[in-house]
Amino acid sequence: MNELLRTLLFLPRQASTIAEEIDTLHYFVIIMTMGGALLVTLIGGYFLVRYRRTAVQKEPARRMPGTTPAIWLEVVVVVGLFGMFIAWWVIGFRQFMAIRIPPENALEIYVTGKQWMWKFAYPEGASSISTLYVPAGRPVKLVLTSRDVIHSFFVPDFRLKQDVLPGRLTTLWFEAKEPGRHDIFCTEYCGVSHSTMRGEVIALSPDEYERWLQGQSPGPAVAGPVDLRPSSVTEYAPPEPVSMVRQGERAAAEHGCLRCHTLDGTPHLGPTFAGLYGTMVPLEAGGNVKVDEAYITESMMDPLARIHAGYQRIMPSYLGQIRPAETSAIIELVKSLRDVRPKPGASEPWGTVTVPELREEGQ
Amino acid sequence: MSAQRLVEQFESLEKQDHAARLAMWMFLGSETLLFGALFAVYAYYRGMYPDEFVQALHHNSVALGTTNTVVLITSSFTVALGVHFIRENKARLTAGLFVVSTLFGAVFLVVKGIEYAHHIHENALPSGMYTFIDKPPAGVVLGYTLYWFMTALHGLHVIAGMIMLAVVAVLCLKGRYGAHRNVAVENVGLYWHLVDVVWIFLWPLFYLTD
Amino acid sequence: MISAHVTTPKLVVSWLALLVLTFLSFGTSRLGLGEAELVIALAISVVKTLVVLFIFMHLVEQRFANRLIVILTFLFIVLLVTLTVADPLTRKTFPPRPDPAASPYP
Amino acid sequence: MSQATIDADSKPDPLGVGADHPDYLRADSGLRSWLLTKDHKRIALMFYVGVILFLGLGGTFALVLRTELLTPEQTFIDASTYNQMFTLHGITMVWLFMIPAIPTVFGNFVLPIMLGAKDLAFPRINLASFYVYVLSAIILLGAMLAGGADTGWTFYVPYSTTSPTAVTWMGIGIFVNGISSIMTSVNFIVTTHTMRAKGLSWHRMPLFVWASYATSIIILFATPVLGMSLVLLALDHAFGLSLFNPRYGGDPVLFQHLFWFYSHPAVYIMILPSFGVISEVVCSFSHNQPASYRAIAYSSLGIAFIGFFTWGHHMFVAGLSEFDAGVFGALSMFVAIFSAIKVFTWVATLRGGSISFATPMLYFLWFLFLFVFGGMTGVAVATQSLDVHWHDTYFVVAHFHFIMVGGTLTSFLAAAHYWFPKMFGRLYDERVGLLTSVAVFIGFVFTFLPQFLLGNGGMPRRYFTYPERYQWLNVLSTGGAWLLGAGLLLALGNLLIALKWGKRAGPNPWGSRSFEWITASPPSKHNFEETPEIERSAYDYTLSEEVARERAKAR
Repeated sequence: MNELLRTLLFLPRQASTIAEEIDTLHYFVIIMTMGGALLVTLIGGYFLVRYRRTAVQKEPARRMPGTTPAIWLEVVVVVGLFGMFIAWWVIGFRQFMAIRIPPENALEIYVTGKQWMWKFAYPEGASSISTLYVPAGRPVKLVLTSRDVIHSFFVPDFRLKQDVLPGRLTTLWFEAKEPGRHDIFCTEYCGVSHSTMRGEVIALSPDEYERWLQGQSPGPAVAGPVDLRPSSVTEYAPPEPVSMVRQGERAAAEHGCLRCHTLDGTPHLGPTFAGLYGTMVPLEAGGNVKVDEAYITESMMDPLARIHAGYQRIMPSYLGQIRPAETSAIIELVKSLRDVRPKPGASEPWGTVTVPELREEGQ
Repeated sequence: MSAQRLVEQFESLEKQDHAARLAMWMFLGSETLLFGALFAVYAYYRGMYPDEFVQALHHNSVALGTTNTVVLITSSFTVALGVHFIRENKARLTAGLFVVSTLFGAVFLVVKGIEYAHHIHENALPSGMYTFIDKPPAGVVLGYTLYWFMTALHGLHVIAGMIMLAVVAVLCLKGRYGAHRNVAVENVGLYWHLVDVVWIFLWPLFYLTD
Repeated sequence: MISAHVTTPKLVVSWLALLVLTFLSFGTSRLGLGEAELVIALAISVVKTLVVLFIFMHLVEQRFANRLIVILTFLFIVLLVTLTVADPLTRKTFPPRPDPAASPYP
Repeated sequence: MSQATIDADSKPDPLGVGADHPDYLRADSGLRSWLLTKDHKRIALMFYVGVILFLGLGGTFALVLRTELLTPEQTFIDASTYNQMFTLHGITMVWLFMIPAIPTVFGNFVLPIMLGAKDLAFPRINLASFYVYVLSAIILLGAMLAGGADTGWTFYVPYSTTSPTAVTWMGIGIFVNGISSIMTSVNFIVTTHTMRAKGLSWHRMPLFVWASYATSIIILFATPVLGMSLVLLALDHAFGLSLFNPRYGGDPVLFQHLFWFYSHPAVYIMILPSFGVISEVVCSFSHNQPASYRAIAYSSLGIAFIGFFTWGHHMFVAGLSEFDAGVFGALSMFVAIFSAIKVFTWVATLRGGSISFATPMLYFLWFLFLFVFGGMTGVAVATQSLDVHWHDTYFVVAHFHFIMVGGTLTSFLAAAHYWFPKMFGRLYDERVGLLTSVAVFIGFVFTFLPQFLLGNGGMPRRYFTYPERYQWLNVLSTGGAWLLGAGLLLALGNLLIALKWGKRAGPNPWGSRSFEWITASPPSKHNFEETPEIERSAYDYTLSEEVARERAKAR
């Protein structure tokens, strides 16, 4: 029954734990809706035929001008309908709350939407673009924010959607039932390439997910479903880093630097790394400082000592958290970006979200 | 005279006057909702940033704001008196009172102008131009932008009301209105009272913030 | 149609009442009552508005239709403000959320 | 067929009931007599021309959109043109066609006549309303040529504040348009209050007047909020006012609150007048009084009132707090009840009637199906957990087109046919009318039924390209759209032909009891030769035609 209705109504697969429950309400509501509309139309049509003028003229007994239906009938119909609507609301609201409140033990993944791609940052420091890797059979909580305009994160197979707002964090949680691949659409109009802002959720078995996190599984062994996949930007886990710069990128991602600092010059919570090295930056306490190896190291170990003017005092200290090799790798990374031109406005922080849990996340 | 001013689609003068009055009230209701949207914006941001918002607005001069409140209330009073006297056919008195109200309106604008000049001097300006506090926390700039926008919009209404009052005062002197013909006078009065009512709410929201 | 007349003494009394209310409002704002202050100030504003509406604007002597417009205007503004402001005010409190990441505002 | 629709009792009287003056179309001549007229009937006709033009424009945009969606990738226009098209389609249809359509054309024309009045209360404001509408149309068209807009008709910030297109001018155009709507609605309310004929108490008024009255109340109180939010948007776009800018702690969701405070009641601005039309059509053609007059009249007011409390159901996944979402979800259910009461009353009105099956009645049948289905899916969409999946997908697109096109456009067509004899004194060809009505219905169903399925399948709206698995449904939808367009053109052609070659209609070709039919068709410049005296309700079908005419004395 479920499969039949699902196919008839053109609904996608039920890949999350809550999808089937929602679909049951969906079937009920749609059948009542369609049935109600047909019933009203049929009754109307029947009256149109029965009381048509030619028939009434032949058989005047049919004509009953000014008859009104019994009041009890009206009351029953109205109260009945109202009861039904309220029942929909009660069930719908309960399900809605279930969708909205993530379980305590959920795995947290940070999602950033920007024109026109999705970026995912995992707690262990890995990150990916357009493809979200999640373990199946475990609740996953997405913490979403946007760099520019409003986007909306929609996975039809999960029956879930959440708008992604600039300057705010919103959440969405789901539990994929089994390994598989599912479309991500952006459903809030966000500009010229809105319709290509697609991605993919790849649910892996817990073991595979662990292996992917450690970068040992470049191509996850998940068989795609038969339907055609969207032509999305898909980037699997990066291969083992070789150069210092690549090592720096990896370290920056692992330690959560990239959650506040960007590499491409886009404004974000912290100063972008692009074009930063070698410039003079203003300090909050007044004066300027040249961005060199010393200042970068100091900023990592004691960030609040001499903070870049205009940025919030939110960066945690990495003293003792980060290995010396990684420190120098990150400095190499910043150096390598000295010729990347920051985008206009990049010297200003963007948005006002502070991320209080950053301290724990950075470890 | 009264028969002439009945336009053809109405049955009686009474209905015609009622129509004009009702239309004015509806226009005022509509106008109030225009400000209502801004009050909603104010409430929303004040709910989000209770402290920063209030801190920013605390900078406004309570003395000047209160002066303006008294000025507007008094002008409203003189307008109400004017409307009262036109019903007793004292058109010259009404004209005089309306001129006085217009002058009160001008005083209000001058005080407002002094305040604005002060703000401009301090760079307490709306949105991106706000540099009164360095790196203002979230909500402060919003508060100031709203302050500027709402008071400026109210100021525009004051100017519109002053023009109407002045025109009606002149027409009163010319003997256009009297005991039997005063709906226009009354409607202009209603408009001025609306301007007053809006300020009655703006004043505690933007000045009495501790 | 006209049930109650607005007379000159009534206008003067209303004006004085408005001035008194203004200073009352000003006075309470100096007391430092915190949150309650806004509520008191707005309540006084509503009273002042009623005085202006009924006496200065002659609402006492007008038809029900005109009063209905005023009632609807107030109703819709109150509605717009409450239902809108309920959104940011309940974001953190309903349901109570232990974890800070779910709260949109720090 | 066409004979059967003319009521047997009425004897065609070419001049109408004792008309001694020429009708309004011939009363004056020359362009000036039209452009500067204060006659509500002529203003209505000028509006008629305007809204039909913009229906054509908006329809053309829609056909371009549908044609583009024939293939999953680019078909014949590029992405930015496509984005402009759907924005302009929305703006044109909502503000230049749907909101003014029934009130300014049919409301303007028949409302004063229904009340037995010579004109609206403020004829000059009425004329000014037309010119303000024209001005807004000019501004909007100018903005379309000078860069268009690619924000969607909802103008969500922050995208709209950064869009390089002419958003500022669009905002100003819509603001000006709002002034025009407010002028018309003030006129309607005041007219209803002060200009009813002697003996025409509130409960004797035709139901169309109640519907127009309720609509006017919504316009009066909701439009300023939209005006203000668009002013804020325009200032933001032009000068960086930044009231919604997250950089200063602003919240884009607030803009959505303000926008939907207007734009949700706006759907009732669009649908309530059509409820009025349908009520008139049903009673006139079934020769029956409404099963419950008060139910229909008061539910209009109820919808107008409750309609203000429900805007949040557009924002369930927009970052609204769960509390607010729950409140709005519950409140939304009430609106459906009032609409349901109306639908049941109409159907019950048919019972025991004597139904002549003319084109407006066929449109009523389509309306019944489309509106009930569209409305019920509205309740479905207001059910929160389901809305999470449907929000901003084609399901929503289909839902509101069922209401807006299936409800408003079909009743606009019903009204166009129903009042055609009154407006122009001629009868249209009934057979062609029925045929075009069927074409419109089939075209409509094929256009929008597949879109429900597309939405279920998860296809988001405003998508220029889409995954291939959605293609066959899109092709179906596009085919339906072309048929719908053809049907509309044929219906228009039928009416245009009847304008010149139609048979003369008597004052009351449908045998209706409503008061606009007691005067000549077309009415003279002053509507009635002398002010009517009304001694019965607008739906007294128990009286014979002669007695009914006697009890609504007019010349």
